[in-house]
Amino acid sequence: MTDFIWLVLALPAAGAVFLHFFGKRLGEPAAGWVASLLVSAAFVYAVLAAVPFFQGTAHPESVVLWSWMPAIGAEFAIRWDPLSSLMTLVVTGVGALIHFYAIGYMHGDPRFSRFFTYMNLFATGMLTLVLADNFAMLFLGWEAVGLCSYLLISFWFTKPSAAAAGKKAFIVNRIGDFGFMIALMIILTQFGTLSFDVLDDPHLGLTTGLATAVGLLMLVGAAGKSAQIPLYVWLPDAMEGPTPVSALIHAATMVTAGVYLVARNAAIYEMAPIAATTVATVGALTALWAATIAIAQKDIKAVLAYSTVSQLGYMFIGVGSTAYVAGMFHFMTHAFFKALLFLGAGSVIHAMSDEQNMDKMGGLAKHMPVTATTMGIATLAIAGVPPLAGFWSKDEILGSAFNQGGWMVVLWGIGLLTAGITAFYMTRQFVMVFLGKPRWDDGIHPHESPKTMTVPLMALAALTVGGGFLNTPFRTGLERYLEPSFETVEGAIGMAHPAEGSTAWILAGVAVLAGLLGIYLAYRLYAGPEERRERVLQRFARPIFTWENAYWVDRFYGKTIVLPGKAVAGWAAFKFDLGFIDGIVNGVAGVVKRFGATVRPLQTGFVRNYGVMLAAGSVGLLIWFLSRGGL
Amino acid sequence: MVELVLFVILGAVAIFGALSVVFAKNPVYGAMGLMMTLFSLAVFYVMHLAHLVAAVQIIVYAGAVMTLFLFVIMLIGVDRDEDTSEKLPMQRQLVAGLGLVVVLIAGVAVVGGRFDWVRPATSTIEVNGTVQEAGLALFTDWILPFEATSLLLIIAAAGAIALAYYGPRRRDREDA
Amino acid sequence: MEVTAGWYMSLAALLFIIGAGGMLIRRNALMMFMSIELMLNSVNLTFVAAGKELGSLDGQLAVFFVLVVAAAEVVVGLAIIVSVFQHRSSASADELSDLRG
Amino acid sequence: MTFPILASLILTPVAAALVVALVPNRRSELHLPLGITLSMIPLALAGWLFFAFEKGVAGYQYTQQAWWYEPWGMSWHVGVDGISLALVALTALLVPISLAASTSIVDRTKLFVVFMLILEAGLIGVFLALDMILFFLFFEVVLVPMYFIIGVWGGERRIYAAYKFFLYTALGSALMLAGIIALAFFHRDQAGLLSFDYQELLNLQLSDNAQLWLFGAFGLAFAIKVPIFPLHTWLPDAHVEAPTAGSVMLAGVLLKLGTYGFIRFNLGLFPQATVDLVPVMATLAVIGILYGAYVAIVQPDLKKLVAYSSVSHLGFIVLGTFALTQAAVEGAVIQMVNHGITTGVLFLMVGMIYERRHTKKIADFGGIWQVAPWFSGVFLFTAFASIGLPGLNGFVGEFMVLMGSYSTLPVAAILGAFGVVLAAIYLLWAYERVFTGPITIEENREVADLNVRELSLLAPLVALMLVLGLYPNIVLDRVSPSVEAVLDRMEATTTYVVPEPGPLFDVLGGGQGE
Repeated sequence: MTDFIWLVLALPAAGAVFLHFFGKRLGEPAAGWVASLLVSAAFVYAVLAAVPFFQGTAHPESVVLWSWMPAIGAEFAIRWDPLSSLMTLVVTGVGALIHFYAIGYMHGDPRFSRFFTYMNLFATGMLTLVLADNFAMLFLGWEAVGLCSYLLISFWFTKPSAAAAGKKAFIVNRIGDFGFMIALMIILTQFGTLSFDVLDDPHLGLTTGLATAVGLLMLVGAAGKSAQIPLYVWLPDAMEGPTPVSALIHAATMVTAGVYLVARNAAIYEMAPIAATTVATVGALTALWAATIAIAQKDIKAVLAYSTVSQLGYMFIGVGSTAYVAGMFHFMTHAFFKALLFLGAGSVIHAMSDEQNMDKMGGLAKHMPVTATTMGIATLAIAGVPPLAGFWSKDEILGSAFNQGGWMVVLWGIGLLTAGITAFYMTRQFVMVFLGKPRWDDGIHPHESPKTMTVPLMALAALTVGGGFLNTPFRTGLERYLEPSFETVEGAIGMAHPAEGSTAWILAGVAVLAGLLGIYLAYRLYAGPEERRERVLQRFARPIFTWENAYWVDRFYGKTIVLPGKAVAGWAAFKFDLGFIDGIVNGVAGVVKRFGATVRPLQTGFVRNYGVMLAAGSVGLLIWFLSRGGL
Repeated sequence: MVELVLFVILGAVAIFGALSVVFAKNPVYGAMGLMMTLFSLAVFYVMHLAHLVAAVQIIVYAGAVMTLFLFVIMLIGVDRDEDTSEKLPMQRQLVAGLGLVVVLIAGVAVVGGRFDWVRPATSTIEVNGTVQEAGLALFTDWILPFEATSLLLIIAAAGAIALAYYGPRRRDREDA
Repeated sequence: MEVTAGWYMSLAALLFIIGAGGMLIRRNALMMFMSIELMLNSVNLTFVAAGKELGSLDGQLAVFFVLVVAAAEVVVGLAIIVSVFQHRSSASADELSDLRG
Repeated sequence: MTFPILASLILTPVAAALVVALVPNRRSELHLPLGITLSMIPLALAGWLFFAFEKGVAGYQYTQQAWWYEPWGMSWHVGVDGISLALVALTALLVPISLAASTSIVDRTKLFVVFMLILEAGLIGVFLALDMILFFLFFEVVLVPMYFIIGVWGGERRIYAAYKFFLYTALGSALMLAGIIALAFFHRDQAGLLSFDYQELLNLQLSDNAQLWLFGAFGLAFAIKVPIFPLHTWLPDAHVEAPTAGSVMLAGVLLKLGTYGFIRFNLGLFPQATVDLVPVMATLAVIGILYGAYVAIVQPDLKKLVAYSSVSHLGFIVLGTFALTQAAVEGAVIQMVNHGITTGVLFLMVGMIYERRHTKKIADFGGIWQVAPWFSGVFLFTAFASIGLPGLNGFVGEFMVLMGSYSTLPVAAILGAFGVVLAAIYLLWAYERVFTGPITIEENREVADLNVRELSLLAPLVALMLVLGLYPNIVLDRVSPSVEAVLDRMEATTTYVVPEPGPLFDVLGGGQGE
């Protein structure tokens, strides 16, 4: 099975190529079905290929396809190990569901087939990223998903805001890649190759200092892709894309690439505790920061966007506190419930004729029961209500962090606070959208979405309910599954594990309490009488205003980086380049010209004048020669 | 003694002719002066036993070339005095000055006596430029340059014809 | 008093200077041309005189070639003068100053 | 005697030019098709050469030598190695394409086609020449047709641009000629005979001081050609004014004369000076990368933007060249090819949109994607290749350069990597303003999409971008031994040591040429 693992990549790639050239001819539903089925086929193949890992009988394998850049040890090679297989399964599985959903969601769009071309291309890129056997190929996938993100965010390119958002996403990601590339430079120089073989024994080439540098630089890359402070600003804007895109790329898969990167490089982070702690700290700060912003958002997708940023922060806490399994676990469960939330939001937006403002919703539960139920499940899951998926994974991350002691306990505290806030804003969203009285604009008649959309919702809801049981303190399935991938790390220092015994119960209880408190407060506030809500909101008007505007970070970046940058570029281009440098060039030419103009009158045009000069010259030469001859 | 007398007389004639080229107001007089110089030189050539050269001098120069000159003078109708006043500033003074300087240098050199005009003759062979002698040399050692001159003359003739044929007038005609 | 080659050379030099002066002073292109002929002839004289002094026929042969070149030059030069005259109705070299800088 | 393939490569364009010249002007409609057809011959020859070229061999192949003027040691000496092979193939490919893109040239077509073909002969000659005088000859031959192509068929300020281009480059090459002659005289001092033969000159023992001066003489000529900051200002002017085909050839191949010259001559002939001047060159390269990219951001003119992006991309090549590691120099060579292809396409497309709208100002566009999806798609594809998206060709060169440079020039590599960020900014921002958003200017509604002719002449280049991005070994296999030879010579003649690759280097069999 492993020998043909490239099929997982090739199927969506073939789909992208095929749809690019023939998609339009295939017409509306067919193109979507082709794309969805190809991704599903990849999923099925991945499941079959992963069977040995389930059985715990297989070892990680590499399949070399062809040589790419031999001088830097880069080739097209696939690594098939539990970590990459887990990522592959989630990407193809959740991806396939979202593809199916999109058939319904994108119904009637003039560029229907093009949308699925990009989606398949994205699947290819994401799978390249997770299946890569060396950093160069990982970077290939890394950038390819960036490209698809660009294409899909600005899918409705006639909207200037969409085009700008796509560009912003790509450029901010590039800034992260800058750090990533430097990390790769260090690795290549120290090891002579970019193969993942370096991770078998990073001590061969790296000192602690270099490992810290590599770890921090990779964090820069990861922060770009996974929307962490300070590079998270692109993700909320990315909501300009169609909702399935937000679900697939900006919630379930691409944005978790940073988490995957840290997990993949666990061996290096083990060498550099400072870098690992920084990862966790950045994660914690981002989690809290974004969660507070999410409280005040009015746009249904904006809430989810900031929530994604916040949840990614959780994953960073996990992998940063060396609880890699917990991080990956949360990645997986988050893929389920966040994809579900986005798809549900998409279903709502669809039903509300593209209305995204939650102030104009309310009371939708009656009209779209499936959407409301599934989204309710997801809301509870993200709020950390047992026994849904979010509870298990979040609990594991917090438990592991707490268990590390020291600084990590502070991060645990932040995480706990964030958990409460998360429960609050998610409940707020649910209440504003589905409960209460309708506040719709005139002429809107909400309706339940078609089957292609609701079936994926139900499937994801099932995963959200059941996914958590893959790795409970009682039955650590995922941990054993991933073990081969983290063997070396485990052997060297040992990963963080959740606390055990009574501590574990207490921690879990506290976390659940925080979540329930958040739910209770939000419910009381938003489902309760309007006057009370107004009064409370009035009292907190100032922070809410701050949160609503996302702390004005975009404006801050604009004023401190973009504007001065453009001003300096303008100065360089028009004053310095055209004025100074070209001025020197033209100045030299001007001097020559002026000299020419000065001596120009010597050329009188009269032959006889020239003759006299010639004669004078001859006489001069004559005198010179004669005097040299001793006259 | 005969040679001295001839030299003085013919030299004076040659210089007179040359000066008339420079100063004659009427080009025809100038041409006549030049002809005088050419004749004197021809005689000098004979005195140097350069028979062929002397003959060619008379036939080609005095005969063909000067005729051509006179022809052109007639053609462009300059059988009248021309305006010889100088328009270019300092032109005459400069020329006179330069001439003087050269003469002065020559004088200094001669008077100073530190300058040999010619290296003492290394040979006492009497060169006799008869037609046979010259012809023999021309068609043996100098055959290549000689043939090259034929090419030169043909090209010159062709050029002259072309100039006459495609001259300005012809172009005017074509335009009209 | 023997007439040595130097005498002839001096004469030639004088003729050359006169020719050069004429070339620079005359405005009529035709007369300038004649001055050039004068200069050529003066050089011819030195050739012949030097040839005799060195006992070589080559001097005379050089004169021969100079004559041919002069003839060719006259043919083309006069054609040009005529052609210019037709165009400008003047044979003055000073009027041909189109290449003034 | 084997078939003189290299001489044919140089002479077939000349012969083609003659044939085109013989077609009378009243049949002017024939000139362009004839020129395109005939330029297929060198393309076929180059293609054959490319695949017949023996991989894994460092030295020159298909060499041919005949005395030209023996007493001065000048000869017709041509040969091809991996580095020149790549560039010859690029040249032969770009000429037919840029000719085919010149249908808008209706005035004096014959002359245009003839100049393009002579340009091709000169360019191929430059890359193949192994005799310094021959090299210089071709180096200068290239200037003349380019001067006229800009000056006759260019835009509004074409005369200014053509003069600037010609004088600037001629100034540099004059110094190079002095350097070449000096080399020949050094050879006479040391071996008793004048010689202009490159391979003979490689054996010279030059003092450090002499090397520095000669490096300067050659380097200035090449630096102007590249162009390296601050000698770059002729480039935007020349590009903006040149007709499309001129821009394509200028960016695609002419600029490579400089970088090729650096690798071939400066690294080869003056190794000590190269090692000594690495900090200077690397600094200039990095300034070029960042400055070019930075200035490109705010350019109001699409063509000028691409021109400044060339300054930036060429900076990578210079950086790679002077990083003096296997990966970096290989990267520099393949980046030459890649930049030729991507920038070629960008210029072609700018030319196409200019033909439609008669403007190149970014502000005059907007929303083109709606009316010309194919055009926008190909442009976006190329833009991403230029940005250095992995999987497309631009990435391979840049990535290898940056990765390879770090071990010798860490600071330069890190700063250079930031150029990658800037590249995304200037191209995507421009793309946003030109192709996306609503259509605000009515004329833009009329913009036609790519027609079959345009698509078919872009298609091979676009395909190459993908192929070279995914399987660059087509080129790298051939280039790698030659690069290794250059670096080996470097190590043999100086105290410089190419940094050891790390302990895991052989894990992938990453060693070269074995």
